[in-house]
Amino acid sequence: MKGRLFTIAALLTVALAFPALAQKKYDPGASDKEIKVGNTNPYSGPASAYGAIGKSIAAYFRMVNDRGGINGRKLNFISYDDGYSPPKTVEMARKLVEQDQVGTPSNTAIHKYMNAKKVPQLFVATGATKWNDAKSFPWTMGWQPNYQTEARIYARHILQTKPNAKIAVLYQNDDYGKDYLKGFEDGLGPQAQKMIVAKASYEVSEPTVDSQILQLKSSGADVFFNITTPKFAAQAIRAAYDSGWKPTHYLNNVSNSVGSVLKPAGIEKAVGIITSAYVKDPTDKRWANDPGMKAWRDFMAKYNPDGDTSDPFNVYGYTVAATLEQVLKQCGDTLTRENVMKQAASLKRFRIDTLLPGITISTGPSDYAPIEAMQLERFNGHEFELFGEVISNEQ
Amino acid sequence: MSKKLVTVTILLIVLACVLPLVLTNYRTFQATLVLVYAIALLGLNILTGYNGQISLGHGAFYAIGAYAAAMLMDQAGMPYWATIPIAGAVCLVIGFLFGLPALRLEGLYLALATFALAVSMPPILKAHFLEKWTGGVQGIVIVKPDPPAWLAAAGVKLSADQWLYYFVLAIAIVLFIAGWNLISGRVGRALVAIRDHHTAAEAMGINSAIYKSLAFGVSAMYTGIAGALGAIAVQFVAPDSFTVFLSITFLVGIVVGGLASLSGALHGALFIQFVPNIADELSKAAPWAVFGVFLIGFVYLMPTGVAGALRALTRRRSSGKLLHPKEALP
Amino acid sequence: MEAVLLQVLAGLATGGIYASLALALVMIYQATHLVNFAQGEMAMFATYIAWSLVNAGVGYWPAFLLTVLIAFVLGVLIERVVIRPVENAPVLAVVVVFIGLLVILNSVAGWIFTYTIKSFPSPFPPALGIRYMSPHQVGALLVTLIVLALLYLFFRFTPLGLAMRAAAQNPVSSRLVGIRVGWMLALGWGLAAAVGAVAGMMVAPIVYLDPNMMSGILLYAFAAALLGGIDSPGGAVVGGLVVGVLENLLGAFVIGNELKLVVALVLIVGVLLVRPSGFFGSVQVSRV
Amino acid sequence: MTALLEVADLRASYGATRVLHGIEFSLGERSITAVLGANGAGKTTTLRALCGMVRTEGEIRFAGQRIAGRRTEDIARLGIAHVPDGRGTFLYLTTEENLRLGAYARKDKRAVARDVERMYAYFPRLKERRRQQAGTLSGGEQQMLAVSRALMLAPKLLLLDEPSFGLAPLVVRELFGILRAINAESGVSMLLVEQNAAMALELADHACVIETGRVVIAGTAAELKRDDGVRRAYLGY
Repeated sequence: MKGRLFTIAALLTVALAFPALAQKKYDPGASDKEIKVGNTNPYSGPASAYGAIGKSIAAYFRMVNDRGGINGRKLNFISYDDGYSPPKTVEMARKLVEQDQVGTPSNTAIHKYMNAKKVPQLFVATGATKWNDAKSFPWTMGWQPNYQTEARIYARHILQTKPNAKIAVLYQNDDYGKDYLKGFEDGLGPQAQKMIVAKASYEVSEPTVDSQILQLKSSGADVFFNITTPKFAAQAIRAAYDSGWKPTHYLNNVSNSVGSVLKPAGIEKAVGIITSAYVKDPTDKRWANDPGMKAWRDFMAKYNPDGDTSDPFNVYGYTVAATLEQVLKQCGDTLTRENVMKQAASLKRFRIDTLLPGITISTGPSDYAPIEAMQLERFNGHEFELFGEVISNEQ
Repeated sequence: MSKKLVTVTILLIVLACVLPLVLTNYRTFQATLVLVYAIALLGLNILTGYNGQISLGHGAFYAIGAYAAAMLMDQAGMPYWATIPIAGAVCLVIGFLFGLPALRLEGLYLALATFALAVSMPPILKAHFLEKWTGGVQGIVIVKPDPPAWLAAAGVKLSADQWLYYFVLAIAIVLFIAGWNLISGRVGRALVAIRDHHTAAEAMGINSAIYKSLAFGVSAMYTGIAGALGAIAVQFVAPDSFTVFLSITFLVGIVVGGLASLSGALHGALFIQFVPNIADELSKAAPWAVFGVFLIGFVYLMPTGVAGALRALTRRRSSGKLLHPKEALP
Repeated sequence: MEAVLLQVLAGLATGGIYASLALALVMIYQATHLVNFAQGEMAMFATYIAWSLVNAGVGYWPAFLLTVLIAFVLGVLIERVVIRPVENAPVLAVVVVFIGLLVILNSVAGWIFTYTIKSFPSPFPPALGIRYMSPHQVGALLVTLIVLALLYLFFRFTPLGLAMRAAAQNPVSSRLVGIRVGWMLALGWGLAAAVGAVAGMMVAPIVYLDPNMMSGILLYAFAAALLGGIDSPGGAVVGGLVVGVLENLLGAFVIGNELKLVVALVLIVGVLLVRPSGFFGSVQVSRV
Repeated sequence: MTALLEVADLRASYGATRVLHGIEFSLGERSITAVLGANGAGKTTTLRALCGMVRTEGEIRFAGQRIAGRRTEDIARLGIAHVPDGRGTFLYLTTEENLRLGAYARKDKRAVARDVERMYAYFPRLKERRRQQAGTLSGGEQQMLAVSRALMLAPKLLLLDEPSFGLAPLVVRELFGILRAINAESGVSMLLVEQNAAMALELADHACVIETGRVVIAGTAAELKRDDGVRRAYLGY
């Protein structure tokens, strides 16, 4: 493969509202043996927390390079700050494609554009459902189970266990929150109107959600679906408990970390919370001696020492990067855009040890949702206990 | 306008015209954004620099312009060029109306009122009863305009980015000339008089209420046009593009560029477009920290903005003396 | 009816948060006649210092006092090192320096302490709680009121407090009576930073500590401070409580959560149109 | 006469514009010196230069110390009080707070309290207004407050910049009477810049005339009153 440069952009615009993509491009003009992977990520601004994902991906690729790269090629990871702002993301995406020659990243702002340009965008770091639409956007692929899928799993569980539930929903007023809400309402089906007795939204700029919790409580609901990011999730758990409201509490996967959500909220206040998972929680004692998480901890110590080992985003980034590594391995020496996309769409029961037992990554030409399985779990005051089957959702 | 200034301006315009021919499409796109920001900053400068009314809310007018263009294109199927004057007119009216009550507010309180406007914009754009038109939290994706057919017919081949750049450049030139006329004429003198000597201006028979509201309207119009152009360039509008940070960025732009200076708008636009990128290049760990250091550094070195520093430089060269603003007559 | 009472009390609790930061804003305004946009981030940073101390095994109250002291010194240093060189620059240039400070502090905090939320201890005994308010919410409100009282006494009855007010109002005359105006400004920054640190340590147990903890609150505090009258500490506290309660009631019973902030702000601006100097402010020319 | 203040070759400028071109005069302890001159001659600037409020060159000695180039607040602490042009009142503070501020640099609390009462004795109207915002006082009251505030410093030298400006003749007479009494009582020296030359010369024992930034005549008040030029230009007869 001498005399060829393969540039690949894995653009992981890591944000709930402005999700990320990975993509690649074949460039026959150059003569280097490296693979460029591009990414935009908020390192500044209100969503800087997601910066951890970009940093752990970069760290993972350093590790891959130390091991000799992929099929003899080094990974060159180029990551830009998009400040969580659509105009900046567009600009940085174009910079990656047109200036750094890595391909085009994408988020909502350039979703259409990217597909028009036929640049693969892999593993958008969000659960927004629109990233798994193989038909309309064949060059874009998400990664995690999408929000609607997850919400449907909860809805189904409620219908099974508590068909007469009166449900209250708290959601963040943006496309992440609305996506969950839609999946949840769809999952409840015709019952939704009747069962959901109260909905309250909040803006990320609000200091607390105490007022919303009181509103929901006074609706008399006995089930609470909590669609919030970590800080607000912790507030909501605490406020619900302190107000004496004891509903069956469903918490979205985004905020199911023991160390960075349940502990701050107060462990005793989180008992009984039901959520779903597909990656291992770095702060959950269950995985203290787990080999997969041990490998991750070693990785953190060596390649990402500044990273917070209680931050699930660091596991997330690690696992996404590992998925991309696998795709690139499968590509062998045919690093064209088409092949990268083809290989991304032919992952077969691929496993990474930071995923929960039983969860694998599979894709196909019409299946653009790599992880579609989750398992419900309930918090027992010490750790999450998985229960029921691994639920593989076919939409 | 001095002869030298005319020369410099013409040179700049020529340079601006040649630019996309030598730049990549991506750089051209960045240059387009610089022009867009320059128009927005010129608008804010008319209000804050020349008329002394502080606005922490111009991001809201930018948003209104952007959404006006996006909604007209997306839902009314209007061609992109036709949305520009409408976006401008809408902002002119809204700005003027906002300026009327704002007359009663001075300094900090005006800052609060405009700040409130900026803070209110994203929730309003997300509001469920407007979702049909605004697209709610998802926003609106719009298509980048292609160069018109008559250009191709005439044998001029331009990429979409180049065409958009020239389109924005033409509008920017028109708006800057109009702005220069406004500022250097009767209206401009009245605005400055109101800023510096409010009571005296009233005594001279300047109706400050009308002028101040007018300044608000014109200022909002400029920023709204910039918003419309920005939306077309970025091809996307969403509520979270227009947070209060955008307004603060504009304020930073006019201060760093130079208050009460036309060229300051351009300097400021270059700053807010490129300095964050430089900061990002320098540090992934804390890009904002680098940006903040740049910001403070600029203010230290050029307290009257880039335009002020350039003015002082040319003055020193011509007169051999540097006036200390501190020592001005009391 | 109980729902209304609950919302009012919850509003008082969040209003107390706004009030505490608004107090810091008023402090610095009294000393310098400027509104410091970096105030929230300074408070956030101080809270991280307290958090580090507590984590290092220092007891709560020693850590509290130490943090207030460190914040005071840092505030003085910031004035001397960062603000002093732009003393004579146009007002808006100084505002831009504040914005620079804001982004630096926010970014550096994220860099050092990461963006994961941290819980922060509350020093108040459970006995302080009343039926609808947690011990910490009650305690935080009390602390805010105590700080307010201390500030009132300081400004009203001590020569230093008087000199600080004078220096902000009329620096030229102040120099003529022998007041070291530069140090008064630095002192004002120090005090504001100390008040901010208290605010941060009272807020953090409620909203959790993260680098963006104060960015949302600053907005409310700004509105609260202006509503009460930017030069009136008492007004700032009342303003904060009014904003907190108003927002909750609007959100829960009138227009829903989506637009509650918008309507609250419109109401505040409306009030200011009728009473341009706020509820308790004295009428005077103000600079930003 | 022992010189309390000696000024030699004092120059000062605003930006590029030089206003003082080498002022020279001296002032004795317990004396009152009037400075006369037309508008723009440099009288106010001279006072400002003494207090370090403008950048200066030249020599200023006060009570034996060189004070040129020192900071205003340090000069004040040496015992020079200044009633500036425009009075410099803290408009949003109360009358009493203004007085207390005047004594800010003093440490002797009891003496300060005594001096507050002394000021109220000189100006009983201030006592009536002690809790009122100074901005609400009448022009005459504000001038009294300004003078009292300056005296609260317990200065060795009091600089007065047009204390009669904007006041009714009766009020001016009262004010000048009190100034004379204070001078006699506490021995504070005064440097008085005045448009109202007749009154100034009546109060002062010495005087000088400044024209375009230079002292053109100096002498005792009686000498200047007799000088034909001064009479024509400043006394109007």
